[in-house]
Amino acid sequence: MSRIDLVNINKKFGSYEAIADLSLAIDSGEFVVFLGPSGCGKTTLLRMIAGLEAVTAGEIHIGDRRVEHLPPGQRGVAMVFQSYALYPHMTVAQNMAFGLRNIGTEKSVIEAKIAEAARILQLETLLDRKPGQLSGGQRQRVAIGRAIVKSPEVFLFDEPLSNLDAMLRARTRVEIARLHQTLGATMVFVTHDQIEAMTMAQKIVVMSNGKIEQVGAPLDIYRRPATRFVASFVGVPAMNFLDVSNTEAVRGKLHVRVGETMIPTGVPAAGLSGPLTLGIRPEALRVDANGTIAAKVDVVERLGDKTIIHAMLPGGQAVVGEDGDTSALTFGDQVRFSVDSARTHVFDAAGRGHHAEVAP
Amino acid sequence: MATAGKTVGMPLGERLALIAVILLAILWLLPLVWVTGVSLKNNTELVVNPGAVFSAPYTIQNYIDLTKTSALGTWFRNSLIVSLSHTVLVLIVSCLAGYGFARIEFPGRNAVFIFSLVGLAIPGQAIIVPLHSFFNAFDLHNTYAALIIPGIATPFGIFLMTAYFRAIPAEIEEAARLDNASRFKIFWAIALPLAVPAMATLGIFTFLGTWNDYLWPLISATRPEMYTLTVGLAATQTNIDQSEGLGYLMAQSVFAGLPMLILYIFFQKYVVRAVAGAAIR
Amino acid sequence: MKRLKALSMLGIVAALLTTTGAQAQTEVRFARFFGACEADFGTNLDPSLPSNECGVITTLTNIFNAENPDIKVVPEIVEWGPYYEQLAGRIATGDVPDISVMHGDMLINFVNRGLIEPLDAALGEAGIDVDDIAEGPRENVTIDGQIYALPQDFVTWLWHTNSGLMAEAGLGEVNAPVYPTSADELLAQARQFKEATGKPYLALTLDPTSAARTLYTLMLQNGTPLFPDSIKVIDLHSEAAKSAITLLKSMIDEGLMVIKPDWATAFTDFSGGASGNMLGGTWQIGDLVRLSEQTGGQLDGYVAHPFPAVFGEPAVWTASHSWVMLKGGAATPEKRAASLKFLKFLFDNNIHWARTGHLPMRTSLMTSPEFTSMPYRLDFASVPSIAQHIPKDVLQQRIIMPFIGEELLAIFQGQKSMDDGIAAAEERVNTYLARLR
Amino acid sequence: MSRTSQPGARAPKLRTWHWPELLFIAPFLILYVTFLLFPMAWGFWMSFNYYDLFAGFSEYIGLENYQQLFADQIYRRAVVNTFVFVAITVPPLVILGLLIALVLNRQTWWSAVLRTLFFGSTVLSVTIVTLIWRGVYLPQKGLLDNFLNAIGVGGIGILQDPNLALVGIAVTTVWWGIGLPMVLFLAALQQVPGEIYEAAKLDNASPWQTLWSITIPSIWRTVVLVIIIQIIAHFQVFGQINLMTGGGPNNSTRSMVQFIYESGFRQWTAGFASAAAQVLFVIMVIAAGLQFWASRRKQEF
Repeated sequence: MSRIDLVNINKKFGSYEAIADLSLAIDSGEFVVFLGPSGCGKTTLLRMIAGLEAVTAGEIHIGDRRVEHLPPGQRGVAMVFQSYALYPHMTVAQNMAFGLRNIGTEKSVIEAKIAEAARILQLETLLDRKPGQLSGGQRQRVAIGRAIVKSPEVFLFDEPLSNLDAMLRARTRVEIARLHQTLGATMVFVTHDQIEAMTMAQKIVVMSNGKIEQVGAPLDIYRRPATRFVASFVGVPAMNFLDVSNTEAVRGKLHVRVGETMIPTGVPAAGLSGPLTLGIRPEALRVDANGTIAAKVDVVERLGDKTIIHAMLPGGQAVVGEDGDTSALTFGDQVRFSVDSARTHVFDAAGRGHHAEVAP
Repeated sequence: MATAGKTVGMPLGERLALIAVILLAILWLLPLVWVTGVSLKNNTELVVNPGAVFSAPYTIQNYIDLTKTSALGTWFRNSLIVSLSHTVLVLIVSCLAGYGFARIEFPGRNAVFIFSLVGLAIPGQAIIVPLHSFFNAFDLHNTYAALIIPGIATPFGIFLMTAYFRAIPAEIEEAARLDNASRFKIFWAIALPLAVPAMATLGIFTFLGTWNDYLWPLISATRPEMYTLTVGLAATQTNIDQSEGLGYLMAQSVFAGLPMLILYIFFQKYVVRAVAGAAIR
Repeated sequence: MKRLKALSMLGIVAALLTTTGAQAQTEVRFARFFGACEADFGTNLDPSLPSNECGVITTLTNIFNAENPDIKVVPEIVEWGPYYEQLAGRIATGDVPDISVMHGDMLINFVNRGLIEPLDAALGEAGIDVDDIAEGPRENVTIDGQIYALPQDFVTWLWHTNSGLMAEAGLGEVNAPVYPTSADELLAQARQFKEATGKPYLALTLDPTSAARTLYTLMLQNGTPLFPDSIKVIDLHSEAAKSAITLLKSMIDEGLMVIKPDWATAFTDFSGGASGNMLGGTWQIGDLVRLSEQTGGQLDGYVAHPFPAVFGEPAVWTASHSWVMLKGGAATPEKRAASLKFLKFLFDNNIHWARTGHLPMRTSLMTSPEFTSMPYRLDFASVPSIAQHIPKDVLQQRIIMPFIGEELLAIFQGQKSMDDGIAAAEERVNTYLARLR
Repeated sequence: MSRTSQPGARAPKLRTWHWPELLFIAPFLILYVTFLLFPMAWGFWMSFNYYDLFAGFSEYIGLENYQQLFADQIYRRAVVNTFVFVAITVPPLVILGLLIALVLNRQTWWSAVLRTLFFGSTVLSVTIVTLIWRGVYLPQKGLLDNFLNAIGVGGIGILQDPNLALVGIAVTTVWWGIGLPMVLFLAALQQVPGEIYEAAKLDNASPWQTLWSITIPSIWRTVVLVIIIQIIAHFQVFGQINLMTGGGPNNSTRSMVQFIYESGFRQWTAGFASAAAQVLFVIMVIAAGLQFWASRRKQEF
């Protein structure tokens, strides 16, 4: 269990700058998720922590040690790869023992550790199998087991769930979260899936183009996205962005004109000017016969507990809203939406977010 | 398998092709049968009567004679030593270098790699004269070393192994690095076991090539006790024009060919897979 | 498990690598061709049993080893095809045998490179009477006044004759055939034979060397040299050469002479009575004797006779086998003594070599009853006086004779005109000899 | 942020490689330079010398070896023979190999047996193969002449006939070498996805059309590969020729490598042989370039 500090990290591949001057602190025992689209630099960052990639400039500290010059094996980290990277020619037990044997761990200790990991991960019956004889979920657990036996200071996960089917993914999320509670270790988890990030992380680091967009607790990220990028990346279906043609302040709050409609928001009006964009998550845009926004139904997605409505504004802009589970809307219907102004967002010209909700 | 096991209701063209192949197979088999027949005939009878092989009496005298002359056994042993050692060394050198080219990011790697592949264009036959002088200078002819060493550094082997090591997912190796494995440990414990199919291909090609090599042992091994099987058998062939001991010669060829055939029949699954492996990449 | 297997494999290889025999006796390494025939003669000690080169030399070696328990002559047998390449290779690599067989015609190539020890002193040491060696073979191994080899025999070109068939055609009696003494007589007798039997008179084998020896013999009889001006330039444009080629070609065209595709066929056909005579060498006599006895009758009255003088004075192509001691061989006094003892033994037992068909090189043996009583040889006593070697200082005779022969065969078979063939042969030989230093 | 970077004090870098790791490629490079490149260079130098292999005598003579070489009728004939040999050996190897592979590409016991048979001859060494086939071709006594006599054609002595000898050696070579192309084709055929054939069937393609417009194009890259491998291999033909005919009759079978061997090791003119070897090298470089080009353009086939 150690904290991790990244100081002014820079990474260039040739002339291409993958990560530019990034600093980040991760507390001991924290579960941190690097979230971002592919190519945003999150995996590169993780690999630099692991020592699989050299930093071009900057420092990496794990615990009290400065490690950016140390080879991977000496950094006290364990990593679970996207493809699991199990040694195909070794049995499950051998896979887990390999790292320990390499540092000269005593045989009895190795066996004890494997037994313990196998118990935690329910791998007892599989220890003599080779990876080729295992299912995807089992391989995934072996990969985690291989990390556990080393009792590392830091666990690194590189999109470890992306090769699992939806059901298994959901279950493994829970298992990893539980594991974190059991072990209490520092864990860094890379993913492009915001659900994974939201469900597991204590702290999410949203990245884009080699830069950190926002660091924060999951709900904070969701409710108060620092930038338009974060807002668009987090949340499914994605936030609606509507161009604002005009604004006025009403009792200190901003009202914005979208098309022909004036929409009240909960965002404080002070200091906001220039071209703005209104952000409304679908769950804040509810079907309501008395609603202010008129639209025409395009596609109806029935999820059982609720209904997602894809609709078209008179100006031709698509929006996504929600209706109750028994919605009767179908294609071509006229519909009206009401906006929950307490959950609106406004983004200024620089993409910075301003929120109706205040920080807790 | 597109046409798995459907012989019934086969179209005419396919049927003709099948018949052609069966005829070819008979043509392929005939020389072997005939040679076996000749090896079972009395030598004098063969000189006098051209068609002797088609009628009794048959005898195994030639094979008995064969066991009395020990040279064939020596040549066989030499071939085995040379082919096995050469193959093992080719595998060691090619695997090491192939791994090096695939995974170690030293500066100038690509240039050195291309430099190494230039040798693909040098036919072994084109350098026998200087190679002979070279081994001469070190007094190495008529030694196993001379028979084994040339061709250990084979650009083909480097090409094959490098390609194969490159195809092994980098993540597996990275996992090993995180597991505190040294570079050599990674090579030995991780990469090498995973490269066994490519090693089989290279090994079988190399073994067959060395076993069948004729020109180099012909000029390097000049003492009968250093002959390999190919050279030894070649030496005895000069008698065939006199057809003196034709049956004996053929018994020799049967005797010398049999071990490889048996070995092949036992391991053919691997041999064929290995050879095919070279083509698919 | 796997590692264990690999280890035991290595162990086997190591064991194989280190097996060597114990060496108590003085070993004489004896490089030779003549073939291997341990199967038939591996333990034979009776010199009268074998009838071919391989059998005789194997038996002689056995006897010597039996008589001299302190010496072990180890034959290192190479087939004649690659023999010289390999011998040269062995010298180059310093792996020099103690005694080696060498065709007399190859000697110059080794002597020029300083690879052979002169033997004058050694022969005296061994107690070999040099004066008993016939002049031709001795002269052939004498270079710059020094003897470089101990000759073993006369090898000559001759006719194998089916005297039974010849008698049928009115050409002499069984075992006493009549041979032509001129080209005209040759044609006349050949036609007579063909008329009477319907078979060709003469058989030649499709073997370049055979063709070249035949032409060379005819040119010798005519007295026209193959190397008129220089040992580096052949001349086949001489009248003698052309008329000899014309004679042979006309016999072929007329069906009086046939070309057999290989020696196997030639042997089979001749022993089956397919032709009156077959062109061949002394080394085949033993085998033909055996064949004629085994086949029972078809080869009725087999005899061998020196190449008839159909083109002038009697003369015949000749070569000799000889024994040499290469520089670097027999390096210790013991080895040298043992080697010389073996040479002396071969000299003393020269008569047994004659069983193969070759003529002994010891003048004293030519008239001995042991030799003259050997069957099937007609008029062999004349050979030493008519035998002629190719000039001994012509380099690489074993390379150039096939060049000539290949072109001759192309002419005989109608693949080339005579002029083209002659020109090609001259160019090939002369450019090759010119290339040599 | 608990720490800040100190620009002055640069920590050691994470090394991606270490000097000792060059030991991986060192054995290869040393052996490669010593036993391949150096002899190649030495051979090149030798070709400008009169060089007597066994006396060790050497003298610089400039381009004389090359002049003699190009003027040498036998050498020119050897070059022609080699090209002819390649031209009559490679097509049957490729066509028969493909035919056999197409027919035997099925999982039945008999096709397994036949595959074994066709590849079996390939594992025999050249001396055994030539021993067998010299026996087959023996005039009168051989299998071939026995057969020809039986059907009343009469023996032909194929290796003794300058017009047929090279064909005879080519037949032997095809018998010996068919295994490799067959296996390569089989491997390629098994890579062709079965759905393509099912699609072709749905499109009502005849077997013939399927062969020409589906199968052959699918394995075209392998076909090209096999052709080039075979060309390169057979340009270097030596063993069969040296053992079966020694270059005769009437120079009709002498190959380029046979010429190198003879002039270097039988006739003792190693410099001249080296010059001949350089020519072979040039041809091989062209062939190798062709292979490289073909493998680079794989997607077009």
